[in-house]
Amino acid sequence: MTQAQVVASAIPEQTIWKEHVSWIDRVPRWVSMLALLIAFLIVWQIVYFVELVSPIILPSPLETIEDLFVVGKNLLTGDYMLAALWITTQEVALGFLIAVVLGFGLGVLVGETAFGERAVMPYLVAINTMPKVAFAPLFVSWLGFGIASKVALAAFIAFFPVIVGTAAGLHAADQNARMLFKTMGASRWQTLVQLKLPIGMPHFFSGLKNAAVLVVVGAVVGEFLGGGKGFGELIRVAAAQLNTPRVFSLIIYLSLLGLATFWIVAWAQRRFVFWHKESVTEETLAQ
Amino acid sequence: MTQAQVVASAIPEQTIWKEHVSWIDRVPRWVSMLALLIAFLIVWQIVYFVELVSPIILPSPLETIEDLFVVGKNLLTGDYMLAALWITTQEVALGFLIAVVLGFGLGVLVGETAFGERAVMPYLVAINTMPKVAFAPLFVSWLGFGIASKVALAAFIAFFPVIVGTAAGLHAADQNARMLFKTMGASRWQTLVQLKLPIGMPHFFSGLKNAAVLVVVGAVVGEFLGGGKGFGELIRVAAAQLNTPRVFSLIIYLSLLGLATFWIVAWAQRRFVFWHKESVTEETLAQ
Amino acid sequence: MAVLSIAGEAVAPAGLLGRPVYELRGVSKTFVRRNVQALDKVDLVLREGTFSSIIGPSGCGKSTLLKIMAGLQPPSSGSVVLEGKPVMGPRRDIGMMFQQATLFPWRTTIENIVLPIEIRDGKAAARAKHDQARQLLDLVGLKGFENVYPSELSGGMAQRAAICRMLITEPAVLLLDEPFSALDELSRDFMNMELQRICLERNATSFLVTHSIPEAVILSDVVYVMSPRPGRFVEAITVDLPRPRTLDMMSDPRFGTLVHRIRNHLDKGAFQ
Amino acid sequence: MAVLSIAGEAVAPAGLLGRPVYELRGVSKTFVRRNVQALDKVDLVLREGTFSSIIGPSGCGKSTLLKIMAGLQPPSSGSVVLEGKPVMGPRRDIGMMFQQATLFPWRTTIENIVLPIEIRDGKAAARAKHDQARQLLDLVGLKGFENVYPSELSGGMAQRAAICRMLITEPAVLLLDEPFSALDELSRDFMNMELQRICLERNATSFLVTHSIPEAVILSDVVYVMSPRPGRFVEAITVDLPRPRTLDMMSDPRFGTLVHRIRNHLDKGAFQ
Amino acid sequence: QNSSTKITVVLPNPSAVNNFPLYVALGEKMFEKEGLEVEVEAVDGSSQVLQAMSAGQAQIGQPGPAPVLAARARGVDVVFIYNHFAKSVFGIVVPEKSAIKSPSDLKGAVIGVGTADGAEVGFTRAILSDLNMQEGKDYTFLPVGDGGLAAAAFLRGDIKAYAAAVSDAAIMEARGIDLREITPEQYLSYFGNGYAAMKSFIDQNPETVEKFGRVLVQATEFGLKPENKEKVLQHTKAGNPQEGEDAKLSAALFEQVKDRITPFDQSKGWGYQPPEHWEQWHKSAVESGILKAPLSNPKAAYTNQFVDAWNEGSK
Ligand SMILES: Nc1ncnc2c1ncn2[C@@H]1O[C@H](COP(=O)(O)OP(=O)(O)OP(=O)(O)O)[C@@H](O)[C@H]1O
Ligand SMILES: Nc1ncnc2c1ncn2[C@@H]1O[C@H](COP(=O)(O)OP(=O)(O)OP(=O)(O)O)[C@@H](O)[C@H]1O
Ligand SMILES: [Mg+2]
Ligand SMILES: [Mg+2]
Repeated sequence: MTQAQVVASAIPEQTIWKEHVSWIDRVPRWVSMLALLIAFLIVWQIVYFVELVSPIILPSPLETIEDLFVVGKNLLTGDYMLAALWITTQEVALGFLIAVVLGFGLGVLVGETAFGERAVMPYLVAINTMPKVAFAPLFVSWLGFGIASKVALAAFIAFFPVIVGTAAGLHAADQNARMLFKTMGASRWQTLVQLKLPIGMPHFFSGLKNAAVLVVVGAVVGEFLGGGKGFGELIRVAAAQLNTPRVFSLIIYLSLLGLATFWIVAWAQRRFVFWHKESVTEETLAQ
Repeated sequence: MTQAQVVASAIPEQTIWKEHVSWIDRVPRWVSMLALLIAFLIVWQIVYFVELVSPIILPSPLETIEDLFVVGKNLLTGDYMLAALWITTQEVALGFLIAVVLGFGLGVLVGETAFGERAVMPYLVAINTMPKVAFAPLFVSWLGFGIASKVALAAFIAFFPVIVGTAAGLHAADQNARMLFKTMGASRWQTLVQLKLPIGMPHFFSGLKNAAVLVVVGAVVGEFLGGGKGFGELIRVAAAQLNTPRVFSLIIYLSLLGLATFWIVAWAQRRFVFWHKESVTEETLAQ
Repeated sequence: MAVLSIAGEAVAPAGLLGRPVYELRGVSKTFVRRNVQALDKVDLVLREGTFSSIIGPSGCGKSTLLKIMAGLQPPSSGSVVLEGKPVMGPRRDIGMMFQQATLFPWRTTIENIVLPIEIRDGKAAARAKHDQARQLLDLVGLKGFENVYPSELSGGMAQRAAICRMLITEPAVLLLDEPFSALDELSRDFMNMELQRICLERNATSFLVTHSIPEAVILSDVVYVMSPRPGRFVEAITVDLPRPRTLDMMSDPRFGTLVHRIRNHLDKGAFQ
Repeated sequence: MAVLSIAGEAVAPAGLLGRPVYELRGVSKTFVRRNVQALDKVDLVLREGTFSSIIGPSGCGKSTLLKIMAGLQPPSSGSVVLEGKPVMGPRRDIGMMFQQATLFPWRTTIENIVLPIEIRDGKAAARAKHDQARQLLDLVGLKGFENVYPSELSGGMAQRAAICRMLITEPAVLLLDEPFSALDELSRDFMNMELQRICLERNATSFLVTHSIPEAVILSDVVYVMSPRPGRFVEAITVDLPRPRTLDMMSDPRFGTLVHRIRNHLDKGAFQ
Repeated sequence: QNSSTKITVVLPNPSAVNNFPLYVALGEKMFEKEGLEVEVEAVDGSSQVLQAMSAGQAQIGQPGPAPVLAARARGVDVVFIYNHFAKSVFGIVVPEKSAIKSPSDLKGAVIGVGTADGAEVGFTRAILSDLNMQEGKDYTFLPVGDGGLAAAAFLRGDIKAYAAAVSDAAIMEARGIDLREITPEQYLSYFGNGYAAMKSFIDQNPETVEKFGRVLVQATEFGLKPENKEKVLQHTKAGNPQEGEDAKLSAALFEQVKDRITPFDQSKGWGYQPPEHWEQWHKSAVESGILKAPLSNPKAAYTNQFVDAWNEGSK
């Protein structure tokens, strides 16, 4: 019997090596999310129970959930909260549209021209570091107290990521693709429209996703300041009345609005940039 | 005479094809930036001159520049504005630190574990869509009127991009590198520390750059709302007094603080992630 | 088998006749910004229907030469003439192909193929070319893949589509910069035979950059060997194996000798 | 030159003796999630100091096999035994190399090379190995590049550094997954000769995955030809050219016949 | 005296002139003499003042009466102790050149307010409903915020009148928007922000409350003396240097504040809260929805128990 034969026949069991999947990876997503939510609510209830915080600062989770139903009912019966939500939704939609148009235009300027990149961009960065709420009076005096001024503030707060996304996208085409377009005798405009813009779409969309979140914050802050009739105003009134459960439940509904905006953008991306697979993290963000 | 010879000897001049660089690309950077600034100031002065806006809403550029000197003098003589700036700077520095630590920790949770990615991340996204200023009273009542509450709000506003950057960075290592570490028998911890974190540095730093800008905004908003003695408070007082030239000049100084924070991060990136060349746009942002 | 040393002289290797299509005289190129001289006085004549290759160490300026010939970059001095007209920019009678297929993922295969037409003559003209594009897909063996997106094509299939895109404008010359070097060797051999078939069928004048000596020999009528930077032609080797070539000819002793000869030349230059 | 059909039998080609180092019995692999059967009952014995290659169409499961042998993936069934001990995870007596050099840009060349030691035994042990790493750098012709960062190395130099990294742990076997296929052909030939020299010098047992028939033949004692997915060995061809091999042997008629034979086998499988 | 008592006082806005007695007391070291160490903080609005107090971050705060009622409704036992703005801090103002001379001329007008249901809304609604005018039919409110936003509303002509805090009106006037107040005298009984503390604090530290109020009375009387005007402005400038930089504005504001902190009936002393004014506030809070239902014991919202002790020395 040769050594080879010995070895070949003598390893029946412990050589069988199997992959094992950790139980935590097999827990369905909704279960772990629910578990986390419940854990969070329990901690919150305990904090409330041992009176770590006064009820006019932090409501109890139960009160908040109760108020979620109150607000939900008001929304469903088409009462004044629905009207407020509708106003804020309009502000968000229009603000997003303007942020996209403006950000896209400036992004093309920055991404396509040396002048834009070297001279304009530093100013845009500087503007981005300013507390933009301080400009609210300017918008109001130009645009009045209607939704226009809130739309402007929301767009102003949200447009920067769109610029960065667009400009980064325009740089995404590789040397090969550019050269190929050059061999075809493509004009600058054709190269932009047929090559750089489509290739830059994933970057553009990640700018849009950031903008989608910011625009909601912008609209609400605009209402905080300039007296509107939307959800921001409801929050402000509830806060002034020390009605903290209401404040919390309104914020939760607002964050649903933010998530919805985000999801719409993510959906649009999957729909229109069908050729691009996202990273795992981005996928999570989009779900 | 063959055709070839004819061709070969007959093209002395018009075949000489030279590249030409557009004059606009040869303009030095500072010239175009200055030109843009002057153009902007002229438009501003005209808007002011034809009284498109009342001077208590938009000051004249001259007034603003004058006030820039007043504030500058106050800062240089170590008067109350310097004290305020120092407070805000502390808030920004501490807020940034906390945002980085917290964001990094959560980023590792999200980027490294299925639980973090699938269960925690959606909540983080939802939190990010909330108008965080509404939580300012919570921070004040827990942390008091000192800088602690502003630091907390600033960190709260700024931590999200750090999470996204860290998590994206942890996904940046390619299949090859992971496999290589596996062949070396590296533990999960070693793979994290020696492979994924260094490879993810560029992503991490772009998260930090976003955070650097947000943290300034956060500190100022914290002062707007929660008292305090920093620059935000000065802006609030000036705004209440309708002292718009002051508001504008304070905002300009604040944006310098924001740019400084941004530059420090960009410098740290160049210093510590020396092996990574940034895209052109990012380079502009960093200059 | 004839070997000629050509230093600074636009001499076509003996035994190759035909109308000169491409003529380069004293083409040199220096990248001023980085102070790199990439090419040093290259003279070259390509005759109609011939297949020439250029081989040389990495970084010697092969791609630079091709880009100048294609009108993508101006030379620092010298002149490039194609079909009697100086090359002063991209031209539609030049077809070009690179190492990467670079198909655009948002266009179907056929839309990718008619892209050069769309760019030059608009959408209507591109649509009119769909039939011809389909014939080309047949030619390269991609029948039935007209309407799939490039993500569903393998590397070799993508390069075949890139060939169709190059051919759709019916160029007089083909400039090929390592077109198949990203493919695995088996697919690459196969694609080279396809390329030969297509070139013979259309009597195309072709110029190939490659790193592979066997590939250069099996495909070419003339192989130019280039020196390290700044690139100059140090030798032009005529390959007189019969057409059409087959992969089996690689076992031919004449093939072996040619390969051996070129390798010796390169070894001198590449790894001192 | 001996050719053996081995179907489902762990028979080493005749004429090769030596202690068996690696033994695979009935190794198969199915990826359950995507329902892909990548490998179908592979039996294999590698003997000490031999060089074996595996060649087969793209996607036939070569890399999967190598990963199973390296302990990176468990097989679905079957067993892998190295030096008498079953492989149940990564082991330090296995050295592995991939198509990409994958040097880490934040470490100098020498730090990259001692990385496997640092991972297994800590920083101090890694420092103690610096001398040995320097000798290895000498061996592959990278003397003087110890302290540069990988961004300054060319593709070929990076792969040489990767060889050093593989050798620093003094593995009993080398598993090579297309290690030089990203290099241009000239550098690749050169690196293959280096690889042969190193293997001979250290009497290493090596197993190479490649797409290049000449490469497989010039390097190996045995070439295994694999079928399309699910991968099975369809033929094992013993190469009895003398050692050390030289590139000139490629002009040897025996070489031509071997290449021809393998190509025929592959053509059947790859391009029906 | 030995160790001093530390207290934090939280204000709803950072203006020092608005709260000049506090800053005079600090500047003249009056607290020190009573053994108090006072720290002043400013937050944004009454609700945050109350939140800070209920969290124990401040012992004394300066909320408005309506938010105090709201907090009590939420179970926070906060008690109003000192009537700082004894007259309403709000007034209805119109542009100087406006044809509107009295509230009855506001028929059909758009009236600007800070927030949709701020205290000024209840105040204005009370005035107009006494004139049989109905919101929505005879007039409408437009929430315009304050400061620059309110100025913009006037400049754009979006509003005919503005129910403003007097300090806002003073600032707008100083910046060249000439305004006229049309508030009828009797409605000034809607008193404004004053000092409050948690009931538990008052019960445990009656002497501290007594000392604090005594100093305020002292400082108020000091500040009202015409010869001390310069000193007062000096002290408020120390408290808020930027506000003090504009001397003209500070002086104008000071005149307004002096008027509003002085009660119609001075016989009861500084800090006194007339129960009928509290009833008015309670009624208005219920009507405007700030309170969902009347409080079972509205009288517990305030106390006059210290007034005599505070005013003793000065009388
Ligand atoms: N745009 C450019 N600016 C500056 N230098 C350049 C530029 N393009 C190429 N070079 C340099 O010119 C030389 C020749 O480059 P080229 O790409 O022509 O080489 P190559 O022979 O094609 O090499 P390879 O075989 O690696 O493709 C190289 O040293 C390269 O760095
Ligand atoms: N982790 C995995 N999950 C699912 N399928 C996989 C996985 N890894 C590989 N496969 C599939 O198994 C098959 C064999 O893959 P493998 O990488 O071993 O092929 P290969 O022979 O190395 O190919 P190539 O020559 O292209 O490198 C392929 O069809 C591949 O898609
Ligand atoms: Mg090249
Ligand atoms: Mg493989």
